[in-house]
Amino acid sequence: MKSEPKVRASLPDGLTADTLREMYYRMVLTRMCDDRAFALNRQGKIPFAATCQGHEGVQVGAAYALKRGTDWLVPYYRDTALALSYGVTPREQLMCLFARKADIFSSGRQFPNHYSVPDRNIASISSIIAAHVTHGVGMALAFRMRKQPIVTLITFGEGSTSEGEWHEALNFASIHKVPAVFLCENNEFAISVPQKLQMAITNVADRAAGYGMPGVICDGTDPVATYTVVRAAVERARAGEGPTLIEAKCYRAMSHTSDDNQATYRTPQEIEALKSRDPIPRFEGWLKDRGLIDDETIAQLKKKAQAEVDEATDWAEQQPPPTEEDLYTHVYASGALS
Amino acid sequence: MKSEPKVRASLPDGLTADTLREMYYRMVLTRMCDDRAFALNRQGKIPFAATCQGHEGVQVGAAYALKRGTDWLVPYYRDTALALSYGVTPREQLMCLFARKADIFSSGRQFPNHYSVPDRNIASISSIIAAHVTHGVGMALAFRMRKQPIVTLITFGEGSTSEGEWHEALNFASIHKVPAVFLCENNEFAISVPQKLQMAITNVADRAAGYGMPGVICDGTDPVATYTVVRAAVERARAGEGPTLIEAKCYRAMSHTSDDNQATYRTPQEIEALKSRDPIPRFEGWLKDRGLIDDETIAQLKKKAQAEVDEATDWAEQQPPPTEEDLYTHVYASGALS
Amino acid sequence: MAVKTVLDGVRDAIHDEMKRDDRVFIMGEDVGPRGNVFLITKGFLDEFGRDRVIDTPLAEASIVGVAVGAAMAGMRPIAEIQFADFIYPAYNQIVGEAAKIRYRTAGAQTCPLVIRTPYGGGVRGALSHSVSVEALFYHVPGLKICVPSTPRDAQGMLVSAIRDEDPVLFLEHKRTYRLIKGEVPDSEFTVPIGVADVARTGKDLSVITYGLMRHFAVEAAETLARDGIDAEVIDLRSVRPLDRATILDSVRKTRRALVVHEDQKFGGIGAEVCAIIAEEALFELDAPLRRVCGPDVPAMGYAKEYEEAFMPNPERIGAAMRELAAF
Amino acid sequence: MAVKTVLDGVRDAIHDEMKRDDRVFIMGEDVGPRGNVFLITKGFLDEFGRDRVIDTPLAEASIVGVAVGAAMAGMRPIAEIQFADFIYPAYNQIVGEAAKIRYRTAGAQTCPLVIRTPYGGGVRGALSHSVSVEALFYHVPGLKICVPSTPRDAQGMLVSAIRDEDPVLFLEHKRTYRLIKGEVPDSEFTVPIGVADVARTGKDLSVITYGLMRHFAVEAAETLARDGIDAEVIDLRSVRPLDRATILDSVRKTRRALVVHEDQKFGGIGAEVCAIIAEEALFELDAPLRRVCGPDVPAMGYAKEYEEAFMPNPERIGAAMRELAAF
Ligand SMILES: Cc1ncc(C[n+]2csc(CCOP(=O)(O)OP(=O)(O)O)c2C)c(N)n1
Ligand SMILES: Cc1ncc(C[n+]2csc(CCOP(=O)(O)OP(=O)(O)O)c2C)c(N)n1
Ligand SMILES: [Mg+2]
Ligand SMILES: [Mg+2]
Repeated sequence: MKSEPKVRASLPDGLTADTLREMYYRMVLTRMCDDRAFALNRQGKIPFAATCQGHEGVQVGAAYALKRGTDWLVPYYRDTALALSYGVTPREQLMCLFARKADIFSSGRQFPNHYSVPDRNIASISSIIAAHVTHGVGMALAFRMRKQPIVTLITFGEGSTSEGEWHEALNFASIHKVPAVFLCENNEFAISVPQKLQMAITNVADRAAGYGMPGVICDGTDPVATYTVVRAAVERARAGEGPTLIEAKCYRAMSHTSDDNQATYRTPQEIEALKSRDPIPRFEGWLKDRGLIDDETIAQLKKKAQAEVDEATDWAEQQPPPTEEDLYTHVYASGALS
Repeated sequence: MKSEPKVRASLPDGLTADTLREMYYRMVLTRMCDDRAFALNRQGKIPFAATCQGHEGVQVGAAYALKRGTDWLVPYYRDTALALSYGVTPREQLMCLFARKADIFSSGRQFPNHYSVPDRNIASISSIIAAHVTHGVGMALAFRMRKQPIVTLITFGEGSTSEGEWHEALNFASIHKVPAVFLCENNEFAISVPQKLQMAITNVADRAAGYGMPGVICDGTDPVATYTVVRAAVERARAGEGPTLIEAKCYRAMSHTSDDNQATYRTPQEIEALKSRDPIPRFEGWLKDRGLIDDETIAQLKKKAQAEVDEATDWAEQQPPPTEEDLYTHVYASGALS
Repeated sequence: MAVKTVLDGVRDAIHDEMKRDDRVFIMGEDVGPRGNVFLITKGFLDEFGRDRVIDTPLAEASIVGVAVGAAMAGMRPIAEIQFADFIYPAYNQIVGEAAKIRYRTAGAQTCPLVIRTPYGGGVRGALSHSVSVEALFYHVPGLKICVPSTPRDAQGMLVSAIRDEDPVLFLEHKRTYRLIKGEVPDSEFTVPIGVADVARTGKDLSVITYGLMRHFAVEAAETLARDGIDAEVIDLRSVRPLDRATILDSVRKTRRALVVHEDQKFGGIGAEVCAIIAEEALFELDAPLRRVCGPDVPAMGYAKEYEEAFMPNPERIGAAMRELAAF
Repeated sequence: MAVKTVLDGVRDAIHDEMKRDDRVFIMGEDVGPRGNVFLITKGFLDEFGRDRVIDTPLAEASIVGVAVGAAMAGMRPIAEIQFADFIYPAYNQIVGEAAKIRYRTAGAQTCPLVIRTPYGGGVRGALSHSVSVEALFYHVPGLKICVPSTPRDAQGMLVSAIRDEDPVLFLEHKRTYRLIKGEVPDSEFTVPIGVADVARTGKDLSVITYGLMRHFAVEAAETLARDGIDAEVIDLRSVRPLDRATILDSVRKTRRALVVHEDQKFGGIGAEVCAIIAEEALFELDAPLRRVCGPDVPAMGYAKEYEEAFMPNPERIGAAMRELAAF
């Protein structure tokens, strides 16, 4: 790596040039994992894939704002970049896509991206939207009770903020000032339902006032902008000042999942226009402007990411699936009962 | 009744002197019904009573802001004054307290004050807090679909605003601009839980911003103040401009219900201090100041109310209870099945 | 008669009732331009407009709760829950409210509401898109619960449900949507709620089932018939009300009963079916009762292996039938 | 041994476990200064402080959901639902989440949580303060459900529940709280979850029951004993896991079984009990199975007359026992 540029002094608080390049690498790696998942789906090798294209900025920014190894993450199903930036490996990601027995998230029981990686402080979630938000609050409450300096980051889409459980979670969190950060990845759609049919407001952050907590908006296609606001909220939470609701404005580049077809509810022009918001070339530009990366490094990183994803795919595909007996394990601590 | 005073011109829009005295009468009548319920409970004649003392102002004010015979009411269990001002008679109220077969609310099936008086546009509610709020929204939606110029008033306590269903109801209502008015009777307690442990905000009205609807605060011990804001919200709703959240600040004079004892969580001083907020003497003063009532009329109205409540009590007590066969009716339209 | 899929039947029922009765409307997630995730309401928005095809926020309690209110106010809402697994947040509105409105008002208010939702496994839906929910609701008086499994029943019963004066939980097995085809009358018709269908007449044993398993049971019965075992297959079609008479008549005739459902065994619909038989026809049995059901584990997993191990199939059903016939 | 009420047993279990293990805490509506609506947690706030005695907002989904999160993070929360009728809004958290966490993570995360709630009728609780909810949950693998009915069982099983590694729904019959008194060991003890109690030994018929009805069944059995009918009464104590062995041993001995529960009949716990007997011991029965249960109407009404007509009582139970013994 060549010598660091002069502009270094102007880097955002807490981010070194190396970290910024690492963040870029995570975005690229995620994109490749994402594309691979869809390719495998089209090949009929996996029945389902969710995408995070358009969300890489917010997710990578948020991940780096946490103290890895200390803080907990209660993510949602669109958080591939968040997970890959928080210790999940491409092999682990691919194992969950193939639903193999040794899949560390759920042993092939859950849809992809529903996690549980407790050794890296990532919680399990179900597919039931917003149900995990109270869990995050309860975890934060537990950490506070035990006087552990842990912050819990809880993520969700803007559609999820309509659920009653979301409301209850934010209300509880604010009353009890739990060390949590609520991060809304606003991509303007809940499957096909546009934001204006989900809520009569423009900014999800405006909901914060109803709970007596700060509501902050950031550009979710910009990892550095997201990093900055999440970091401030994490510090606030860690200082015992209570939770924050952050709304990261981003977008969903592809259909909701491999089961959806956004052409039924979005015009081709609309979909085309999204391309200009792609967080990866944007961040590339930002890094280049500051002399933090060059075309050669970019090409090198992309090659490395591709190799990682290829290797992980081949490896994961070879792993054995669960067997019939696996159906019956882990029902209760004491096994199966009835 | 003597001739009307000169100050008449300054009466609130839509309220005549007669109406104002009628409102006063409803407050007094309610108080007497309320006291009677508790007396009957102490005598062991009825197992349960809920009180609305401290809420008479908001309830009577709100009732008169509606167009009776047109607008619908989706009340909650503390709305004795609202119901008695919206067509429910003391006999009907006492019948429900005694759980008689001919109780028009529920034929003695539900706790007191859970209504259903469809011929006077009052909906049925369960005891499950906040579950009725979405019903009110659905009713308003139905009226709008049918192009009927009906406004639906939905009431609840401040504690109820913590429930997820409350959030979902307000969100839906605002997106679809249904002709509804949400009225929070904030008495600062949910049974024993003070407002600061229910929410991290001072004003429930602040929650309105999260739904993109106006939030208005009024003095809920003042029937005229409440009337004025509810009326404006009703007009707004009727004009198709969407719902409003109103917070009427009032207080709960007595224990939550006959099963509660507020001495376990409120100091005697606190309870004593509430007396100065009693809406009845306050409104009496307001009327007197404007020359709309005098001591003689007051005494007369109180006597009349007492007679009404006495007669209703005696009558209701004599009515027959349900029988064993009544247990099996109205399970399905076609009777009982299984 | 036209040949349709179950999905066609569901769509046509909703469509025709919306045309017939302007009190009928549909609300749910993605029912608008998307036309529902299975494309059931495709084109409805254009035909019926935004007032009657309502894309709701992502909030199930309010999908049902708003529909309950509309029903109380005289409409005939169809509330769609995108997948049965997401019905839990609406449980209060269904069990605590809708099912009790008639009773709690002594008939003064009613709740003519249909709550439709796709359920069941076999489509790689994993842990939260595969559940069978009927047993979580069938204990609730005031509710009706339909579990049709043929295009004709799906269409005819859904029409009945929409016209019913009481709340109906209408469960559509998502694996049957495109898999199961069959003839459906061209002119208006209804299939009553509460009447089982004898899917196959037989004399050696009775298989009592519903949903996707009806088809597997019939398939197994046809295989057994080649070996001279003649099974009767009863498709319950609704689990509340339950058609006790058809169950008991069949069991009294065959003297052997097997209950089959995909849903987990413990506390499932089969429990009540067995209890009714044991109360009413115990001495008319020549063999113990038997159940072939989903296993008592929390859910169907994502991997194909979990799904296959969880769901009863024609082979497993056939094996149990053979054993029972031989008892 | 001290004589206590069921309420004392519940209170002492919570209290002693909170003293023993600082991971245990309680959260719910009015558990703070009010000391719970039945005064179960009276004095706890002073003793354990606001961190461990949490007055929650009026929001059941979050009471359970926050507790689930705390359990996942290593605590041992006790989530209180003020009345069982208010558990519906938390249904998703219990059925969709808590019950599945161990399974969905293949054991990597767990949810050692107790959800306590008073249930049942007989206290003029009317339509929304009288429900029995066990049948709405007992179909759910991953959950355990306790229904103790004596002070000793209430205390001992609640301690077991708090120490359990899995989510336990702990149902306390509110009529038993002050009505039922009994001896309870002074020193620390537990009662295991999943083992029925033979409340009365007998040889002529088996009454299988739980909750308040245990006491009514024993009362009825004592009355019948005077006429030479010797009934065995099994108190299930937990309905998931269900103690199949004790049920089957008893039925094999007496050859006659009556299931009694206050909860509605159709799809109630009795359905599964009957199904198990009919699968396992059909040819050992001398009489059809019978159930005496609450009626299949939506709820218990407020008027005394509804309550009395709804709830089984010793007379009705005794009459059914007599009939069955005479069969
Ligand atoms: C309780 C529940 N209801 C519905 C669904 C189906 N569903 C899955 S994702 C989704 C949209 C979520 O939108 P949003 O929260 O904005 O997140 P995004 O997918 O846009 O990132 C819906 C409706 C679900 N999984 N859970
Ligand atoms: C879902 C549900 N949870 C709990 C209760 C018990 N409960 C009845 S009233 C009440 C307090 C309500 O407070 P608020 O909404 O402020 O109304 P208020 O009684 O003060 O008028 C509670 C907790 C209930 N009835 N329903
Ligand atoms: Mg979104
Ligand atoms: Mg209050």
